[in-house]
Amino acid sequence: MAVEKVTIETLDDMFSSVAAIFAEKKEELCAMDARMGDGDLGLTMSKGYGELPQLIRDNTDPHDIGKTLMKAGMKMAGVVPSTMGTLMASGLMAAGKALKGKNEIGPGELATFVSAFADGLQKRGKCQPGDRTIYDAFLPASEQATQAADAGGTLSDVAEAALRGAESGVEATKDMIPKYGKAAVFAAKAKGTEDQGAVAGKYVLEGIRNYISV
Amino acid sequence: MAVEKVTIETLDDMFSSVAAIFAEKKEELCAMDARMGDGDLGLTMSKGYGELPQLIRDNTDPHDIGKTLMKAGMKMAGVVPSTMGTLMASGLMAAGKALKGKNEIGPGELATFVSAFADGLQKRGKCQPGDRTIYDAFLPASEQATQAADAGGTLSDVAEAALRGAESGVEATKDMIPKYGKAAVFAAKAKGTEDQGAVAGKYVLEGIRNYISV
Amino acid sequence: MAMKKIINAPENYTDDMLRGIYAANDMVKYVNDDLRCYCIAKKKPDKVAIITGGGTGHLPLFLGYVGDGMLDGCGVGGVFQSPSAEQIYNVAKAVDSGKGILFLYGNYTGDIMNFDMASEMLDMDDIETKSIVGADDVLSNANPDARRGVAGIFFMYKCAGARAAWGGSLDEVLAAAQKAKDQTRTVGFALTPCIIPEVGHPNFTLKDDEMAMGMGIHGEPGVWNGPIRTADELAAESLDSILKDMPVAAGEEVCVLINGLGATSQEELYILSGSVRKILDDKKIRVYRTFVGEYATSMEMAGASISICRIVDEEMRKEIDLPVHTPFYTQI
Amino acid sequence: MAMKKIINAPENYTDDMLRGIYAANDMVKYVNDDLRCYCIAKKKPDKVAIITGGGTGHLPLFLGYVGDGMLDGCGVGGVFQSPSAEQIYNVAKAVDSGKGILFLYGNYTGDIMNFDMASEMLDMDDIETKSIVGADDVLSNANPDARRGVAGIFFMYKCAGARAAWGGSLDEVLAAAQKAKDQTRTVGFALTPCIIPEVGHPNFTLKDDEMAMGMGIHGEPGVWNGPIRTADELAAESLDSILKDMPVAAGEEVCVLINGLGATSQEELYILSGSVRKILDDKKIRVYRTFVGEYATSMEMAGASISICRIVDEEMRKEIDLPVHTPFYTQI
Ligand SMILES: Nc1ncnc2c1ncn2[C@@H]1O[C@H](COP(=O)(O)OP(=O)(O)O)[C@@H](O)[C@H]1O
Ligand SMILES: Nc1ncnc2c1ncn2[C@@H]1O[C@H](COP(=O)(O)OP(=O)(O)O)[C@@H](O)[C@H]1O
Ligand SMILES: [Mg+2]
Ligand SMILES: [Mg+2]
Ligand SMILES: [Mg+2]
Ligand SMILES: [Mg+2]
Repeated sequence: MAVEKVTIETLDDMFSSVAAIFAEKKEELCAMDARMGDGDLGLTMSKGYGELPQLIRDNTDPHDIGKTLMKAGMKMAGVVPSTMGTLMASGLMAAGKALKGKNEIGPGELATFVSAFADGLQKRGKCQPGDRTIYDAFLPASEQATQAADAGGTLSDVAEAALRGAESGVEATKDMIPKYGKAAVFAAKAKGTEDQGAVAGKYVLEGIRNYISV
Repeated sequence: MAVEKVTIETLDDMFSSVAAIFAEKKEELCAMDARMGDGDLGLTMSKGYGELPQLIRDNTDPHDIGKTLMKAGMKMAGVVPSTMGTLMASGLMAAGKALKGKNEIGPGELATFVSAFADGLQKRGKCQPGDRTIYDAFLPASEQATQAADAGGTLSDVAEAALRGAESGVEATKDMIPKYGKAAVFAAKAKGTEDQGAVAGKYVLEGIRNYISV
Repeated sequence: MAMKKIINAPENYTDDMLRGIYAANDMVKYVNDDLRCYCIAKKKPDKVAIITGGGTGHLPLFLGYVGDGMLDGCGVGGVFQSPSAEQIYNVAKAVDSGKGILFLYGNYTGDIMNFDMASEMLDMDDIETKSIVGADDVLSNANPDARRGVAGIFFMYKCAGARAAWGGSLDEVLAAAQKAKDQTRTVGFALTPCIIPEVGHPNFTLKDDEMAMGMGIHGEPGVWNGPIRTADELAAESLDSILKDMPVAAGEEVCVLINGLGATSQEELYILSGSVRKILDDKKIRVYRTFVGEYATSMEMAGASISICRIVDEEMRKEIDLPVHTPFYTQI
Repeated sequence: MAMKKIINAPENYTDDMLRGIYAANDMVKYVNDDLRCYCIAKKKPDKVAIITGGGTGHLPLFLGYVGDGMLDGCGVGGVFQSPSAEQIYNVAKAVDSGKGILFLYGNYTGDIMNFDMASEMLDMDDIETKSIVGADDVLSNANPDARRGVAGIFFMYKCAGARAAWGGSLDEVLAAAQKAKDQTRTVGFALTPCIIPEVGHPNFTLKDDEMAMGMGIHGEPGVWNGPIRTADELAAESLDSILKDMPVAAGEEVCVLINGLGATSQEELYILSGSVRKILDDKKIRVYRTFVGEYATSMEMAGASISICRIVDEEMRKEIDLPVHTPFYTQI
């Protein structure tokens, strides 16, 4: 009984599912971030994504999922002005830009969403693959989602593929050395642990998958 | 062989005689001032009056003793910007104003000089008779000088009268309580001693007398 | 508190500063080969000249108001010291254009003695002078004549300057200054002292959490020392003192001047300005103009002052609105 | 060092300040019911809009340059924090008049992320934007692209502002900003730290006799900490660093900007200005204009910066000479 397409009316529901994950994982993300940084990641993610569904409802363009996502993303950035808050918002806005004019999300649009989100992160963070960031989760996610869509998969297939990509990406961050922000100072401590930003990225895709594939 | 009149040409000589007294009394005045105030009185008076003859020469108006005195007095104020330096300069400038247009000093002009000097001190210091200041030397000096001039005395008679008045005035300051400046703090210590500013005033008139009556 | 200043030899402080000012600005110059005789470069013909003066250490006071539409010259003293009578005289001679001279400066003994002397000297040259002193600092003395002059002198400069620029007579210019003086009151407070370069240590001390209400710009004692209060509280107490001394009725109009004493940030001055405005709004006192910035300082003293100038007629409004331009202050 | 500030609740610092600014000035307003969306009150028709933004605590930077002949709007962040992309977007929507928008701000990661986001958002609305960042602080990085933007951004505002006021296209306005950027270098030094109100203690410490050469306006470390030097020495070292990075030949012309970081007295700034001038005179580098005052501060930090802007053509001279008027800066 999987969802076959996401419309402007159901866009907020999809992100409610993302919000639910972050609500659940709040403590876990904070603990991970505290080891490497300032320990706020769970707070900012649960707060930002917690408000996103309502921001989507408040900023709906009745004919344009793209514009809706951009506006809501921008609002979310104002709610959580941390590094990851800004990066997530950038991903959402880049995805929105790529979906400009669309009034529903099918398999192709979901692949576009994930790829554009990844591009948005990369452009905003000016990071490279292997820098131990959220991009290292989203880049393999976008590759797998695009393959699934190109192969004619359903919306559910694309969502599953994206999540699988993210999971493998998160796993790979265990061997990466952090380059940015507070974590760079604790480079040695990072060895063998997952990057908390990458984990947050995976949760976004897990929330989407949960909504689509149930 | 007393001097009968002071001309624009000899004005500097009269003040050289004043300078000579202050050079001689420098230590004495400093010691007196140190008991009551900051101990600079001998320094400022010997410096200011020491430069006055040259200032008179440098600022001579060939037809006007009054303007010459004013200009030189003003310059002297710039040289010694202490309370007494400014007051002495004010006396000189007031005297100069009263002698505006004159090209010599006879008995009447000398009385005018002393009275106007006294007025200048009073106006600048906003002091009253009995406040234990230089004015308490100059006020009786001006009264006696005026009497002598009114009675038809010579220049020498007027100069002697002014000095006598100043001497009695200085004597009277022994019983006065200081009102101004640093000395006011030491009011009790002042009892029985002469006011150092009054003494400085007396020396101005003594220098003038010395020049005129020799 | 240690002295931390960007200077060269302390004894050259005033003259180094003046050299910097002349090099940076064409519109002013000095006369008589004396850096401290500060004049407008292009003498203005056929107007009453306005001259001010006072000690160094209060920029933009005093010399900063010499320029178009304000003052014509300034005698510059050493740090917190009077200029000499001769310097004032020389400035006056340089800017005099035959319509008389107004001496407009702060109410300090040394300055008064020297301006008076200069005035007598000018009298000998048949140049007419009138004098008026700023004495706006309410908390400095119960007796208005004995009060210090502080930032409120700005309104006297502005009104007298406008009147002179419009060709007013000496009496008219004096009257404009007097009217501004009558309508202006200031209250100030210090949070930290300042250091005279040649002295090298603070002229008074305040504890870490302490401030001084009513303290003078040279560190003269005020009405209380105590823990720092909020901007709202300081505005309320200051306005109280001002309005008790000079009542302003609801519906009347005022100008507000929020002045920084030197080290206080502009952010704080605007916070304080907002606090003052709330109170005036509550009292239904209308605000014609608000001036916020450094108008009269004590080098690096932290603190601020609040001046209120009551606008009593259209004439004052026009005087205050006149565009002016000096190297330190431009109003269009 | 204890926090001594004239404020109300620290968490209201930015908004209290903004309320004070709006109450004092008619020529600016806020949009979207958000105090931090700061715009010129009367939108200018048919011109490229220039928008800046950045953290609070640097007055007159950033909002102080919004006004006639300079900028059209400013996104205002919390103390030392970026404004949000949405605030920037809303300012842009309010001042856009159809000729495109230039984003002109300082080179800080948070600001860049948020301006870029706003720019993408505007793109969706078919409003064209271009961006350029000030990065004039020579000692902050050997790599010019990684340098901080500090007081030298004033020349970018001035040149771009003039070009926009004259009806230039977005590309022309960007080019004017780029030209000013290419010709401007700054070196700064701090003598004391400043205190973020909500933090309550200094963001770094310096000993009683110590200063920091090259320190950033948020307290970023510089090239050396050591005993305080004289104004002449500081001018010499700063100009050395500047002229090594951007050679200026004898006979060439520059503008000089002597900027106070907040607590430093105007007297000191003019002493420093005099020191700089002596060196330039010696090198036969001509000075077109000297600007002295507070242009970019760090609240109550003591210290100064020296910026040199090389004038390469008549166009730049005209841009810099254009009279401008904002609530914080008036040039005629
Ligand atoms: N330049 C960058 N590009 C992409 N991702 C980044 C960048 N810098 C940091 N990140 C990601 O952000 C995560 C930390 O986010 P967050 O806790 O919000 O940072 P902070 O608390 O330092 O502002 C890191 O684990 C990393 O995944
Ligand atoms: N207001 C005044 N009017 C007249 N004379 C004064 C006044 N105040 C002080 N004096 C005189 O000045 C003398 C002190 O002079 P001086 O040593 O120059 O003062 P200071 O060192 O305090 O500047 C006093 O002895 C007194 O005669
Ligand atoms: Mg964090
Ligand atoms: Mg003495
Ligand atoms: Mg200052
Ligand atoms: Mg300041």
